[in-house]
Amino acid sequence: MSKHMANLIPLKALITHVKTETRNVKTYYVKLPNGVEPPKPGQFNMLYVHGVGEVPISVSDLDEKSRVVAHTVRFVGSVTKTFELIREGDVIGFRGPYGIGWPMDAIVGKDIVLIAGGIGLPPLRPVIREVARNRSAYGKLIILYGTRTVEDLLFTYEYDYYKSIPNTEFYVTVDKPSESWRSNVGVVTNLIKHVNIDPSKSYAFVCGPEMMMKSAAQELLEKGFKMNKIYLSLERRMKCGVGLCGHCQMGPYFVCKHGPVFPLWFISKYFWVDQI
Amino acid sequence: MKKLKVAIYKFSSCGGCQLQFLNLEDELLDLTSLVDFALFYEARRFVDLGPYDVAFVEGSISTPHEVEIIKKVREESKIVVAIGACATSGGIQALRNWANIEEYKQYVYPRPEWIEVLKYVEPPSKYINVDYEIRGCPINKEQLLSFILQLLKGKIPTLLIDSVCLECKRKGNVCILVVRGVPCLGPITMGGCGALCPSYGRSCYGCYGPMKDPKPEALNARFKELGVKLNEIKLLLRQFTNWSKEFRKVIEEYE
Amino acid sequence: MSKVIKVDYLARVEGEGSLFIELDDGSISRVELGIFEAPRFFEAFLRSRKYYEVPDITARICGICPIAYIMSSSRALEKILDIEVPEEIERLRRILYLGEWIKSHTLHILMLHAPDFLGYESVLSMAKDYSEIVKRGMKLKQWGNQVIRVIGGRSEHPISCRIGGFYRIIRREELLPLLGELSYVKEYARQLLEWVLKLPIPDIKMKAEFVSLRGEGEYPILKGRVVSSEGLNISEDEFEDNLVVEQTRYSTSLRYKLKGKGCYIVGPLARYNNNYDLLDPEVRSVIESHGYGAPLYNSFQSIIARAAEVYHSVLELEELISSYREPQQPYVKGVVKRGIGAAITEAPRGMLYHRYEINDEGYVVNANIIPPTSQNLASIEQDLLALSSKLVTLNPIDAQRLAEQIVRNYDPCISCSTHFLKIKYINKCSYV
Amino acid sequence: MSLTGLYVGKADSLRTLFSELKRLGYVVIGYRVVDGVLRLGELNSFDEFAQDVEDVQSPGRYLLVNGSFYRHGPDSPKRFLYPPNLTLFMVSNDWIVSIPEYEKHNFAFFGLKPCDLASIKVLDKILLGVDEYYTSLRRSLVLIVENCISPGGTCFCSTMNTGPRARDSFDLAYTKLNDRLVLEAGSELGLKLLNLLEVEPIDDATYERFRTVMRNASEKARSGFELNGLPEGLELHIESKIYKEVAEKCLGCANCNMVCPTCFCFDILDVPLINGSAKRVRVWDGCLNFTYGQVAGGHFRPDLWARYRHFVLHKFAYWIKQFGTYGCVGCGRCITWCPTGIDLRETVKKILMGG
Ligand SMILES: Cc1cc2nc3c(=O)[nH]c(=O)nc-3n(C[C@H](O)[C@H](O)[C@H](O)COP(=O)(O)OP(=O)(O)OC[C@H]3O[C@@H](n4cnc5c(N)ncnc54)[C@H](O)[C@@H]3O)c2cc1C
Ligand code: SF4
Ligand code: SF4
Ligand code: SF4
Repeated sequence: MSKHMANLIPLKALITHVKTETRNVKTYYVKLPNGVEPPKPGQFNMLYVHGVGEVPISVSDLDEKSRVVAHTVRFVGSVTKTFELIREGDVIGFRGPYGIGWPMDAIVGKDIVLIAGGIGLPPLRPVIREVARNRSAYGKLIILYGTRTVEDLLFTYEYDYYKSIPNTEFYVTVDKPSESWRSNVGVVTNLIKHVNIDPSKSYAFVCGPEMMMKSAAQELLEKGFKMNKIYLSLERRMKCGVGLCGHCQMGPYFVCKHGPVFPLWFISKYFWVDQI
Repeated sequence: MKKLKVAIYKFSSCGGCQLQFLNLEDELLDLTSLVDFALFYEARRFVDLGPYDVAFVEGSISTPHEVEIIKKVREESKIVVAIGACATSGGIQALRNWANIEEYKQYVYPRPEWIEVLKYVEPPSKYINVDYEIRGCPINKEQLLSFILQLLKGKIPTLLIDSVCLECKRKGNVCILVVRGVPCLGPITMGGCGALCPSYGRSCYGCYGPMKDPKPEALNARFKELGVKLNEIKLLLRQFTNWSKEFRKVIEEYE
Repeated sequence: MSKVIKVDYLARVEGEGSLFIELDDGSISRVELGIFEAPRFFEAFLRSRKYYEVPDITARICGICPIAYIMSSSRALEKILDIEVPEEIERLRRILYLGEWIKSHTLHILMLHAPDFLGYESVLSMAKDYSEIVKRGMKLKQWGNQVIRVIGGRSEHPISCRIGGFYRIIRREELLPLLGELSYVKEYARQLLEWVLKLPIPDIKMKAEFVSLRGEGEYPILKGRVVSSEGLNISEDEFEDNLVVEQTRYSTSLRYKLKGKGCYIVGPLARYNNNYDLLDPEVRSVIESHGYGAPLYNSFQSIIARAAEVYHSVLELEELISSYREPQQPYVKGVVKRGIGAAITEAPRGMLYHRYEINDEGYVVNANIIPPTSQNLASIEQDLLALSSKLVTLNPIDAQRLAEQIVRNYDPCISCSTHFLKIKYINKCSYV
Repeated sequence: MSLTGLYVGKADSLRTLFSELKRLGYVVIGYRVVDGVLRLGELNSFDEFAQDVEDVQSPGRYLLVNGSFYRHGPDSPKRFLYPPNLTLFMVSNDWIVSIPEYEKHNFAFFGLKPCDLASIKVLDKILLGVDEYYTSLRRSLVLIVENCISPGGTCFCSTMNTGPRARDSFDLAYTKLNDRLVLEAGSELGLKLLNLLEVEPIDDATYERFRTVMRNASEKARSGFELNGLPEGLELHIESKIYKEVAEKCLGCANCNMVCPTCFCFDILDVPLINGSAKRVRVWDGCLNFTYGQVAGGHFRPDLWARYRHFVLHKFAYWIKQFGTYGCVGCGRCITWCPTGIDLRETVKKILMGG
């Protein structure tokens, strides 16, 4: 069997655990099927629900030893809504890992600013984990995270841990605060201005809705970041994950195989163009 | 799996859409183990009172009495699915919306004064919030089955919303518009029928209603270039889904 | 003592109706067959449509027998346009129409009517005890639908028919696969007839005038003279002149009677009685071997006529399909000119009359449609009245069931009738 | 590449060729007249092969008349090699995945035009060795190509460098010169086939005629724009207002995508079945469809002009970067089969002129 056909056939994978995050987000812990290589931060897998459909979902955590990956899924559409019914012990279809992830080699010894909006945090979480694990290998870590409401904040139980990582700053903000909210208010990109970072020896990783990424990129450029130091994880419609179905094109790039993580300089010609 | 408790209602219509349930000859008996047809007057006397998981609603709303009932349907059903051209756009009987109803009553009935109807025939969505639409005059049973099976899987059911042309070409039909130069509504009509008409050598007459984001003005401009008279273009759009928002707009422009 | 049987939402008739029977001291004082069907004004909006649109539009009057509407309207208009369809097209129409008979009749027999005879609330519960016959009936119905689908594209509101014939030539190799299933379909049709002949049928004689087309050498569907058991014999063009139309206050639905005579019955039983000699001999021999024959005056026996017509249709289709020749042209063109044309064809539930007047540009200026159910309505109420003495002796549940069964004897296709109206809204299935 | 150079043979050599392919067990696919158009389909006998017809093509119109020379119809080899509907797999209710057994065919395309040959070359770059279905058919594919002596009203193969004469990748190519054929073989199999025919090396006079005919043909199949600098030119005018102008006429019906011999995008349909199993089906999709760029809670190209722009830029600019070739072969199908007759050639010209 040749590559492509083989790749559109899902492998069976076991759900080892399901964790509720928010009212419409859950994290699914999936045992990697035999022969599948462990994904790298920023990569994604295609998850198939029996008879329902298949969706691209980023890796939000990985335990190499037990070969369990985490996928944090927000229930938004026809396929993702059925994830609500998935329970521990269920079987799911699995293909992956796909795509090019975050440039972990490039950031060794550098300061890093992670900017996440909404469901954009899960793909960045493995980066945080890696930095924490090899803390001395990297410079300062700044995490900026924003969601629409307080209820949408993900992984709140980990925030103390993020803050406890040495040489790390963690800021959250929400667009529409609740009454008891005591932290930042407004869109996450507003925070960029205020962080203390030297663009010449730093990298910025951004993940979130396209509009948010556009303004994040704008802010970072204004702050003095060069385009080759800004990395974005793009999102498009995807049906195959291997650069064949065509849907994920952004200009000449197939987001699934040339990305989803792109350095800004690489896509800058198209990134700003309306409805490209 | 919990059985879906289903109610099937009929308003102003021909009954052809709900008949598609009974047309699922191969599947009907299996389906009854997944679906509980709690209210289905076309098929059974027994009625299991609501609330229902899903109400399939056929037909348009054309009398004051129907307005009452459709509101009740909404109240007692978790999901309301409009089936067919009548329930999604008013159907053929909405043609009376373009005329004087009093004159119509006199034409058809010896005692017109006994006739009590609303001024306009409307789809249920005019009065209540409708969750899903299955298009067609009538709907096709494959789509119906697929819809139900998707629901049973907990999925937000998806059906085709792009053009009939898409299905026409996939199927390998010859384009009637291009080859014969006669008007075809395929390019602005929602797929789902499997490009039935072009497969039988006739142009699409739009019984699935407007597709997502249709461009009727652009198509009409082409019809005019092909020599089709304005009145005939009007008649074309003014068929089974004449009261749909998108078609109505253009027809009104031509009035 | 006065009691009222109200059956709201008369189930298992296509379309929806309600029945209101008032019993006063042992006899029925009032019968109202009310129909929730909202008026749809077909005749009114047909005016100002082009003649070629009429078959597709009128098909939407009824989802159970659209082909009948297509055929009656096409034939009426073809008369105006001076179109004589060639033999091959006529045959193909007959094939299509017989497909509709099979589908409509099996639907009615098994899914709607038989549960009455055997005391089930629906086919869904009947299927538990009679799974074999139900399954076979479904196959039969499916085959009928398949006949329609092959020729018409879909089984409801087929899309291939047009004035003068069909939009494209239906090829022989498209039809022939239908014969592949024929051996079991024939078997099932015979079994269905035998099963129906063995049903417990209430033994009641009712006097009625049975009106139908009379076939010319073959069982009537697409044309024929209008005849009756009481000696009526007229052409379809004279039919309308022989009718009176009524709209009554209590039910406000249009109903038709024969001028100077009163109510009459159309439908399978009428066809059967008037054309018994034209049924396939094989069908007659099955009927006769069960001690039945013709005429049958008991409207409960309409189920027999239906089953007989199903078996007959299957047998005739075998012959028609195997001898099918493709026409030279898919359709015949006519001359558009001013004129009036009327036609009757035999819908599954009885004679369906259409009359149109068009102008020089081919726009419809007048239309009249008389569906079978409006013609039977008066007879249904009369039957109910006639059985009143029996109804009152029954317990409420059984009385309701019997009353419904009487209505269903006529297979009333309520959406068929462009003239049925709601009369009263009464609460759910209550027995007062 | 031509292995042989040009030879001359009799017109009825085609019949011999046809029988030989049949004898070798190939399913021979060529243009036949069906319902007033040329359709690609299996030819059971040589007489079914379209001979005395000509297709008159113009933007949005297609007409078949008597004549001696045809181009093509709505079908392209894509329909056979990359079918519009393909079940990828079935999965039972207890999660057993099965892949359908695809029928193995040995296809021989007979009388294919150079643009369609070129389209196979384009598909090769995308699918060969990647898509199993395509690859298995492609490996045994035989290509008999008819050069175009008279390109049609929507053809622009000269511009795209794909015709009107096929230069390589065929097994056998022939050109009709009145009652004779000019033939050349492009593969071992082509050589064998040529060997069966009565041919002789081309003489000077015939060669001159051949050259003139081909030169004239080539002149006819120009679009009015040049390939030189095309991708850069289009990207330079990525914000061109022409896209919006064209979108006024565009219906978003995706007929252009469907008839294009190289459009390869697909959608996947999930079909749950009553017995609890399910299948996944691959179907043709196209960038003009509304749903193409739709995502949960949003849309990347909600406006038609943006979808149309993607089509143009993909064909003439992105494709080069993705696959090292243009995505357009100049067959003109998208122009002919566009219900409103939008002319891709005009669009490109206008954009390049800075509109
Ligand atoms: C590289 C990548 C990583 C992602 N990571 C995550 C993640 O970690 N967590 C998470 O919750 N979501 C993630 N998404 C988004 C997620 O894939 C979509 O929310 C999901 O596909 C929506 O599918 P649906 O069927 O529920 O929605 P519908 O709107 O019903 O979509 C129907 C189909 O369209 C396609 N589609 C629709 N929206 C998208 C989309 N945004 N992206 C890709 N395909 C789409 C899918 O094939 C889907 O099945 C990611 C998307 C991409 C491209
Ligand atoms: S949509 Fe058409 S088929 Fe369905 S009920 Fe209405 S008229 Fe009948
Ligand atoms: S025949 Fe009609 S539906 Fe089919 S492609 Fe042509 S325009 Fe579209
Ligand atoms: S883009 Fe148009 S001209 Fe080019 S190959 Fe596709 S269909 Fe042919």
